[in-house]
Amino acid sequence: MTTLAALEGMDRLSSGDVLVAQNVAFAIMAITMVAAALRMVTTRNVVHAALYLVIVLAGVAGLFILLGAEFLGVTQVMVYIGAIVVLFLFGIMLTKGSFGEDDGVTGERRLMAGLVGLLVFGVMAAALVESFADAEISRSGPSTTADIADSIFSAYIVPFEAVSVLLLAALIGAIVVARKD
Amino acid sequence: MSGVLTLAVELAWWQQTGIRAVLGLVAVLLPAGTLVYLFLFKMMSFMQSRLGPMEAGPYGSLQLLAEVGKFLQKEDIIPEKADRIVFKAAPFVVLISTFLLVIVIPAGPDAWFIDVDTGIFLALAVSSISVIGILMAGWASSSKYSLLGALRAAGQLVAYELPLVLAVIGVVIQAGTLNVQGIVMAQATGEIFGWGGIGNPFILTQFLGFAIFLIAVQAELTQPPFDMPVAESELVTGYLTEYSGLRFLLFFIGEFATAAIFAALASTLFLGGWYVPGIDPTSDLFNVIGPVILLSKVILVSFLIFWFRFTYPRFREDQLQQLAWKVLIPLSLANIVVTGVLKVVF
Amino acid sequence: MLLNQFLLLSAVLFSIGVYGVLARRNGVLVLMSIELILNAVNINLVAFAAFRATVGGEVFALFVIAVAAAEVGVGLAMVLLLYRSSRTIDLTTVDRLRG
Amino acid sequence: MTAVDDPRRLAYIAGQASDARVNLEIETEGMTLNIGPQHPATHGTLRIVVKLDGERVMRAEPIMGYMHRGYEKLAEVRTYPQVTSLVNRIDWLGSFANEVPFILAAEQIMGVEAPPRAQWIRTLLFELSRIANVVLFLGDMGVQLGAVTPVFFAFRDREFVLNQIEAVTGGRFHPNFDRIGGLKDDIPKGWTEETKGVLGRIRTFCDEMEDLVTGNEIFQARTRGIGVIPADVGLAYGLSGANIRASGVDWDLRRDGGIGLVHDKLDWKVWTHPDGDSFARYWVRLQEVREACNMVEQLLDGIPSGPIMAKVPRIIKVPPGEAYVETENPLGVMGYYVVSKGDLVPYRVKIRSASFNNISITPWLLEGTYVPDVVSILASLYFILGDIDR
Repeated sequence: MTTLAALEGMDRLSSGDVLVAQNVAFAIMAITMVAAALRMVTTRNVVHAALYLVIVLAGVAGLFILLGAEFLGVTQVMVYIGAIVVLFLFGIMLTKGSFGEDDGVTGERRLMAGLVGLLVFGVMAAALVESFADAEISRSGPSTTADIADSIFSAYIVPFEAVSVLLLAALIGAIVVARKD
Repeated sequence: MSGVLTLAVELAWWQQTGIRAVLGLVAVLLPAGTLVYLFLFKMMSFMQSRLGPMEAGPYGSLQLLAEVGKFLQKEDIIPEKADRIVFKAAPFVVLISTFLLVIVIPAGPDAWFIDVDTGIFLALAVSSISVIGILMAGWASSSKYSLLGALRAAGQLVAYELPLVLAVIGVVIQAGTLNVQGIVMAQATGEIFGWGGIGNPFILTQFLGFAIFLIAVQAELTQPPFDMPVAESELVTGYLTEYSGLRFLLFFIGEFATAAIFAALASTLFLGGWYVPGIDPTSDLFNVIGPVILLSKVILVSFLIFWFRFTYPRFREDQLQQLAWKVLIPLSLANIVVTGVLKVVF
Repeated sequence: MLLNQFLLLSAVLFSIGVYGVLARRNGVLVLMSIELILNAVNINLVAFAAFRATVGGEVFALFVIAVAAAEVGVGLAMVLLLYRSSRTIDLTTVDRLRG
Repeated sequence: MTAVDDPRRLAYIAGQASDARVNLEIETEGMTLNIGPQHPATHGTLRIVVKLDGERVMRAEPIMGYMHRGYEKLAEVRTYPQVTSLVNRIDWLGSFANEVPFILAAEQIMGVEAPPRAQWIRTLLFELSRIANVVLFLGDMGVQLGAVTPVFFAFRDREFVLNQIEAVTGGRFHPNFDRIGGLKDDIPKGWTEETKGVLGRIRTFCDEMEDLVTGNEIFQARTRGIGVIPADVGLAYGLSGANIRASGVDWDLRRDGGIGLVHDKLDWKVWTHPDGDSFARYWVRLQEVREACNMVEQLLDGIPSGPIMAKVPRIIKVPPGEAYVETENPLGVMGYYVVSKGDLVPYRVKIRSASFNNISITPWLLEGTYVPDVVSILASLYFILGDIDR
């Protein structure tokens, strides 16, 4: 049984109630994520930025579960929160001397960057609204871990192997780059 | 537990949620309290030829309440240069990890909080959230001992996450599922060379995995011999140094509740969880006695954990990393390969 | 649930990430903003996977997560190297190779 | 053991580290950690300023004197019998042993010698206080390395030794029992048998420590090859006691120095260890406790009868003169240089306490080690704060 099915089954909610619950959950997560993301790119404290990033990442994991991609949501928690953010925090704390506060954002850069950001968003939003006006997500059931495994090891076996090699290369690369001599 | 509830009476969604929340609290606090009293207070004292707490209640059994009362009364001191919000939030982040962990563990065929496809994977994933809390605590305290402790803790937890996960993979291969309930069932209905008398607890076939899992758990819990992050003779108490009162209590509960939950995970993965041989695993009886059986297995496993805790001196940081990378990870990889091959062959 | 809910949220996060990459000068903060962008992409992938009721999108999101892990590892190593050689991680100073 | 010798690098580290703001200190390049004055590992108020690179110690500097009580100066306004109650408190774990060298020095100036029975009982209590002192070390070393259990065993069994000392002297911690020319009292009846029982317990304790601590792989990994003191360096820094014997120097004042005590009449052995590391120091002390048990047994069997006080005037006036007497105390060599101008009070007392010298090797020893090793090395050097600061 998966989370969605469990929600429906054990709580005996009608499908309409589930939809409302899903939308409420989405709204809460979306607002939190956008607020945290904004704070992340504006805060001057690097550690705070990393912690805001945690909130965004947890929200993304929540969205994955909401979309029925349970395995992916758990992977998100494990890899992003358990490893990547820890790596960020580790790096920041080890070299706090210059990582402490970031006050080097000049007014001009911020203005330009803001304009670019708004432009990107505007173009994308227009395109999205145009293309997928009322498209509903009507998935019959959530994807299971077995489905994902099946497609990784059949249709996507080549990218999977490529990613394995990439990870190994990145491992060696990071060691070589960060070594002291 | 909702499975039981749906069998008995129809309850509204909010009623079920309320009951589940209360049961979750119980599931976290009861084993944690049991472990603290049984092992930290009594077993440790007996091993050190003293009596331990004797005043509060018969054999000091109410000492726990006294301790909680003491912590609640203490002043919640926040260092002047601390990052106040992060400092305050850190213990809760650790507790979130603990509470998320407990929900995947089943205590009977229908007694579960959530029964998800990715059960054990979810447990291992949320257990890594506590690292964030520890790093927050160490950084926000703005004390060098705290920071050193937090960095040590993070390095250690990340390093031992790997053998922990790899040790579980052997079990997952054998059971053929990530679902925790499925793993229990696989052990309950399994057979040893065609003989199904006691099922097939995976400790028999995955003994190496069990040993690696226990060692990794010891490290994840930052208990001796892996307690460098809180080493009192070196770093005072590491990331806990600046905490007092309620917030320290939260960390403390988090530590022992996590110990209990990891012990429960170990007994679920390797010792058959809520199942005992001799009773039909689908029988409703297990919904009642399952939690008791699980608790006694938890106590059995944590006896091992705490035995090591009270006996061994601690490693040094580099020795710990060597143990993880040069011994545990190769061993667990070999275990996975052998398990996989045997699974295909048989 | 509408597909556009997810796509628009993803667009917002993507744009915030773009702003972060452009406005920040601290190497670590730039890396974090890149993570934000990648996550926005992941939301897209998974939303489309749910929309089309296939798992292809999810598999690609998994690959993205793996690549992101590799990227952060190498990126942070480079930032540390930069810090060690020039005592700063201000990315605007990394133009000494020019001319 | 790598040292940072580039002065510019050192200066940079020091500059980074000396900045008080945490924000500037925590860099991979350098950070100052104040271990102490209030820290669980310093058993008192020692302060060690270590400059770190990551967890590696670049420089370590012990800062002493937080507990300085000025005993040398205070002794100048105390009569000779009163001084023993001061010096008792120098090494508070084996306090009777502190009194002995001072009394011996005073006796030497006066030309008095204690009767044989007094000398035997002195030696007996001297060795008992060694046991009481070093047993605690054997347990405490475990605590410093993270094993909590041994120290409880140590406290449990040390109690019996203290009981025996109390039975004779009336004081558990500060006996103040030694007198110029002999002892205050004789040993009580039945004490000999009781003490033999206690020795059995201490021997069992030593076996337990061998099982629980020295046999433990982690303990060995944490102590073998850590904090190695070569014999010549140790001698150059003036190390003494088990610390120097663990470096292979066969030097024990009980055998090589000895006036006033009767160690030369006993059958015993000086234990040494060739390695000079933390493990060797632990091991040598463990053997010394066992050897002390053997000595106490022989002493109990061989006490001669006779008076316990020589003939000395009731009001002690020490004639002009000076004397330096040192003995092999639990922590190492302890010496008193006493100058008398013929008064009721000493003109000048200089105390050479063992821990002061033992701890002065730390800057040399700690350089290039890791923070966890700092603790294990300090623990294995075994100092008592009172013995450093006096």
